[in-house]
Amino acid sequence: MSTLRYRDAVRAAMIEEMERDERVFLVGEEVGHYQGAYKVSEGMLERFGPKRVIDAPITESGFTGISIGAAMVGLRPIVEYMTWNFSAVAFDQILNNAAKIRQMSGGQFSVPIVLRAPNASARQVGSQHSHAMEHFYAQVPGLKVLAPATPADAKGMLKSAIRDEDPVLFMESETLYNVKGEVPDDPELLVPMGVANVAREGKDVTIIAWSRLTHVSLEAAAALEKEGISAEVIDLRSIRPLDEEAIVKSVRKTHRAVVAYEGWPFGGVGAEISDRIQRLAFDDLDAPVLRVSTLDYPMPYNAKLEQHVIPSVPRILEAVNQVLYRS
Amino acid sequence: MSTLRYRDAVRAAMIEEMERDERVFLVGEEVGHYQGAYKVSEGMLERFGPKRVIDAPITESGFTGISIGAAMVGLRPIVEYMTWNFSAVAFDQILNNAAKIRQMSGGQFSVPIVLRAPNASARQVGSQHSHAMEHFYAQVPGLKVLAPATPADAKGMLKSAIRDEDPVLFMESETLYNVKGEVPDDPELLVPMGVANVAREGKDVTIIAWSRLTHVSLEAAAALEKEGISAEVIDLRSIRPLDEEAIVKSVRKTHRAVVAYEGWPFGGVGAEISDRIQRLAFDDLDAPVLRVSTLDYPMPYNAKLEQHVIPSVPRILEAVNQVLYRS
Amino acid sequence: MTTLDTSDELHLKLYRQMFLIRRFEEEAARAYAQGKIGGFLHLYIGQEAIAVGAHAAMRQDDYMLTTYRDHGLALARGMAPRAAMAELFGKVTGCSKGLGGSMHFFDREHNMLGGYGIVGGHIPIGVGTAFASKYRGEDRVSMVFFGEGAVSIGDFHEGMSLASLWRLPVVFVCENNEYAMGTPISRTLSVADVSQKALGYGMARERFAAESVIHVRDRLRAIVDRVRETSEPTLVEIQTYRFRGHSMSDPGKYRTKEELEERKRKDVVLRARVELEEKGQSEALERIEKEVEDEVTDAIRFAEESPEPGPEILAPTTYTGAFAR
Amino acid sequence: MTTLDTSDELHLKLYRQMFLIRRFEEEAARAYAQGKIGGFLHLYIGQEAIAVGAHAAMRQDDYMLTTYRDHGLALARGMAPRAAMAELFGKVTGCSKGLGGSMHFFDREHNMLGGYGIVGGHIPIGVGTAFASKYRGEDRVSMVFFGEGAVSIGDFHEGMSLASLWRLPVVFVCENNEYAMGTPISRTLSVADVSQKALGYGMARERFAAESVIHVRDRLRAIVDRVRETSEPTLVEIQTYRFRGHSMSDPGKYRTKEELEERKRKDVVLRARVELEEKGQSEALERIEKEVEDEVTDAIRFAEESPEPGPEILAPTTYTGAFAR
Ligand SMILES: Cc1ncc(C[n+]2csc(CCOP(=O)(O)OP(=O)(O)O)c2C)c(N)n1
Ligand SMILES: Cc1ncc(C[n+]2csc(CCOP(=O)(O)OP(=O)(O)O)c2C)c(N)n1
Ligand SMILES: [Mg+2]
Ligand SMILES: [Mg+2]
Repeated sequence: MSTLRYRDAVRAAMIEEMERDERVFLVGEEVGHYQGAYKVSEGMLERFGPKRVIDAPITESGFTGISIGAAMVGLRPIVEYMTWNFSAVAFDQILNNAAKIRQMSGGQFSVPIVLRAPNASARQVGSQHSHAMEHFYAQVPGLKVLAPATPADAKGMLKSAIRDEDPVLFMESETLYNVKGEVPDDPELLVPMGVANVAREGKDVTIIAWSRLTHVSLEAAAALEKEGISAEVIDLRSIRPLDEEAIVKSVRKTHRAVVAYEGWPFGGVGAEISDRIQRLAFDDLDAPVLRVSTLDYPMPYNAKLEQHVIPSVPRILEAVNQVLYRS
Repeated sequence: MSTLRYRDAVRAAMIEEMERDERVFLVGEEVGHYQGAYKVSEGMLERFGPKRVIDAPITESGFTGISIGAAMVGLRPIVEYMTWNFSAVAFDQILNNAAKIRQMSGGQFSVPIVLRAPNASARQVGSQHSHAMEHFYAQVPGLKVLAPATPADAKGMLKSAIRDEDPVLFMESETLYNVKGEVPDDPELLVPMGVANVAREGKDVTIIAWSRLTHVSLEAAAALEKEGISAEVIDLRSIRPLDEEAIVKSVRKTHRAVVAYEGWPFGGVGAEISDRIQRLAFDDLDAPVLRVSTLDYPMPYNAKLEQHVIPSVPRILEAVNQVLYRS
Repeated sequence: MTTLDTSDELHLKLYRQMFLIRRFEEEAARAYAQGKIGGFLHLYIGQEAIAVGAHAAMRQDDYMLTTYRDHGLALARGMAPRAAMAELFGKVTGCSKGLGGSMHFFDREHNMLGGYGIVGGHIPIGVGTAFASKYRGEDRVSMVFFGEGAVSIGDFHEGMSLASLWRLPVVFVCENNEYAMGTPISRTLSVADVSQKALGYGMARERFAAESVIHVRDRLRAIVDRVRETSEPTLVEIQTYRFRGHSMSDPGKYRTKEELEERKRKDVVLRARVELEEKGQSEALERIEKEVEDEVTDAIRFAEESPEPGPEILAPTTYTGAFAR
Repeated sequence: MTTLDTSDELHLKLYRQMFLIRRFEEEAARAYAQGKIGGFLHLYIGQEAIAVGAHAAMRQDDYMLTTYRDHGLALARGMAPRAAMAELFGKVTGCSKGLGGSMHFFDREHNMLGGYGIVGGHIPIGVGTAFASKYRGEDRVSMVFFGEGAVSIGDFHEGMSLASLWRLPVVFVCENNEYAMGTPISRTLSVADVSQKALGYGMARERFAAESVIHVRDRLRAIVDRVRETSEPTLVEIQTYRFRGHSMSDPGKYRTKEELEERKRKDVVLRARVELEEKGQSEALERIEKEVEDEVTDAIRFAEESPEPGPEILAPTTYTGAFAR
């Protein structure tokens, strides 16, 4: 075990996999000489050279497509977007090529590619730079979407992603990069996809979250404890595949569920979880499933409005109180 | 009243609005000389000339952006994509500019633009040409999304869309273009957004649908009637804004709901509706809300597999039987 | 520099490939009219010299990929007509197991890396295969085909930009057939010379008409050799013409009968035949044509008799391994 | 052809605008360090001659828009420093009501059509404003600014393609400051001359260094006049340099101290001052500088004292009319 920051855990996963497998390379804007816009790839250019740590011009669609093509013929690219927001200009490549090539070729070609970047809000970066993009991509069969909350999961799941035969979208968070945690050193220790983690056990209510909101939900659970309410926090880690068993199991126990995440309220991953709970645990539910999401507006720049708009501890508490019919 | 095909109703709306308002123009691939890839704009070039009916090269992102810019300074563009699939290359323009400019300019600039095209499956056009794109766009605050099922609604809602001050995404269907219906002639008769239509009244179960699936759901309702089951069919028509009152009202009556639509099962509009029902009509529900969606695969070319994958009458019946605890 | 084979034997071989594409597609069109093929069907008829000439200029281990108008390249590359026709019929014996259809022919064995439906979207993919060759230190060349309608879209530009900047061994072949659907090039582009697009990238460029399959082979071979040697990309514009509509649903009203007739007089398949006849190869031609007829008839029969894919094929082609929704 | 004003009076006016931008941003940087401004802050310091010279070359009813590096253009266009600073402070009195922040300055009154955060995404928007002018038969010109890092992205290409094809009155101004974040132009582009990008569209092009604000004004005025007259677009590359990091979080390690020092010796603001001093304008300069200092101090005070927007602002800025979720 070592204590690593989230940022370093991501880097460790990339370095280990690049040491292990010549076919793995990293491409993105500023990943090399600049050491990464958020220093995730610090030192990697020096370690692996410019053949395997590649600075790309601002051409997200281009270098995503190039990486898909390279993956079709046997390489294993890791694509870093400066943030997930910029994947919007590569949306077609992800939707129509990364996700589809395997099926439309009748299974002849797979696309073992990892797309990774920080996601969602990052303190006042405003309207065009604060998107929670998992809500678009998780819809698409052919893609897998991960959003780990801790350094250990970041490392273990990124390693799984790099070794996977299919396209994996890996969602980090600028606000998590400095979070520290214990991380196993064993380079063969992978964290599987599709398995949620019970981040805190509880019996009165289930709070389902991922990425940064896992931490916010744990804070909320701590506050609830003081009020005598025992909240179970499920950290999904993996969004597609989704561990519905873990969710249902918890809701069967608590009979109440709140889903907390960044992203707009219309549709998306939150609605999917809510739908699965009502469908798979209908008779176990004592209250409707509630969602605590980003409010239904583009992200405002003003700091207080941003805090108002993104999900927070008080809003989670409010939802929990509602599903518990306290008020 | 005139009897019009859906295709002609869409055209009638455009012609009337272009006659009425000099600022309205139509741009897209093959909309002019070719008379529209699906003949929706037939005759319009001859009527309005090349200044207002503009053939564009294959540059969806470019002409979407241009139309957004033109809308900011006072024009009212109608953008036709050959199909909604191709909007994927313009995704960033729609997400980051069309939807955001009003808010990020503090309300100084609006973007009165209509984006329209056929959407979803269209008989064996395969993996990259069969997307139901409303599931991506309806998530985004700043956008409105309409998907009328009948010629009358197509005309009346497109007119509302063209007169609206905000970006409206208008989803047609190649499989509906030949559908005939009575359409009011009055050029001032607009169908408002955000108001669902009870396409068929019933009392045992509510089927919620839009676009082509409204017709499939009505077929299913007719079949159910023969089995003594009275199904209410709600044709949403408008996806964002969503008429949740109409949905809740119906479910309060029937206590059971099935949502039927094209689109993948993970998230999307279907999950949103299911979530709203469980949240707003929790105590009225006698069974979980079920969804009949496209199966979770890229669209296969083979005709039978395509039929297997898209929602159909038998699959709706199955879901209805399930929520009625029959079988 | 390789010396080029200009024997009648080779010419007959190339003629055979062109004739196969021609006859394959004519029969596909008929089957489409009979409702045996669905969706879109974009015919390559008129442009055969390009795919066949290009294949002859390439090595079998080189990577090639193209648009939805992909039957020609697939057959030129060596795809069995059976697998091609079965794909059109949506059968499990098709090259893409009936899941892809006309627009998505793939053939891993023959390094045909696919037909793609989004205009321009496959261009970076093609550049990516060249990236992989360079990464591995192989001397493969990649060739990516697209229409003149594709050069204004973003992905063309990004693919060209990155191929130039990173010096990747890729040949960009623009098949300029004068129309993008119903739109003539004058309403698509601000320049008449498509190859001019190379200038902004400092990329080498070439431009010629697909007068004959040998000519295409010769011109492309020189280019491919240079690209292989220098690992510098090239943009090639090849002027051609399609005899059919954009797809089966297009009556092609945007061009005159006269224009079409004039172009048909320059038909590359016909011209190759005439030339070979003049060289005394009538007998060989007849034998070849008979063979091809049989092959196409067999392909149709095979496609008709083949089983359809069942639903069980969907999950394992969507993801590689086990995967819970 | 207009005869150009070259009076000291004009030069002083332009110097004032440049000096205002410079001092405004220096104070913004300080406020950022104090935590009064959040998010990204991309400074224009070093490039002032371009926005100011460009504004002087344009009419007030012309449309102008730019990237996230937008304070310079906004102030040159005539935005009140108060509204600009208040926006940075996230206050409701800001130009975008505190919702946009540094990257999204908009000013309808002054035809500043915005600062945009997605590289290249605003280029078609700018072309669209030119489309509207032509559609209405007005003789406005549009000018859209972007960095040299933006010319490889798809939207640049699509904007250029359509502007050429449709002959729209737009001037594309590439502010080549040699770096895209930490990436020098040599790792971004396969050509050293950015204006070469015009060749593939058959578009007119120009290229010059932003030596002085008057020089920029002169060169751009000639171009703008031509564009206004002919309704043909032009690509202009203007060589410049930024003195600060890409944004506040960038220490700028990718360039040497020497390089930076050398460039600072050519500082356009300083040079304008020296020139005006030599012409005997010391007194006027002092008066102007004092005025500007007061204006910036006032802007800071105004920003600090202004109220923040409340949640009630969110719904009506998201949609124009009433709207149910
Ligand atoms: C992004 C995108 N927009 C529109 C289409 C619809 N479309 C398919 S082919 C085509 C014309 C392409 O013309 P060209 O590139 O010249 O190739 P050709 O068909 O002539 O071979 C169009 C508009 C598409 N497939 N993708
Ligand atoms: C599509 C997209 N990709 C990446 C970014 C992140 N980014 C913002 S500015 C920038 C560098 C731009 O450089 P340049 O175009 O030269 O303009 P400059 O900042 O030098 O003015 C990058 C990579 C972005 N905003 N949008
Ligand atoms: Mg063409
Ligand atoms: Mg720059």
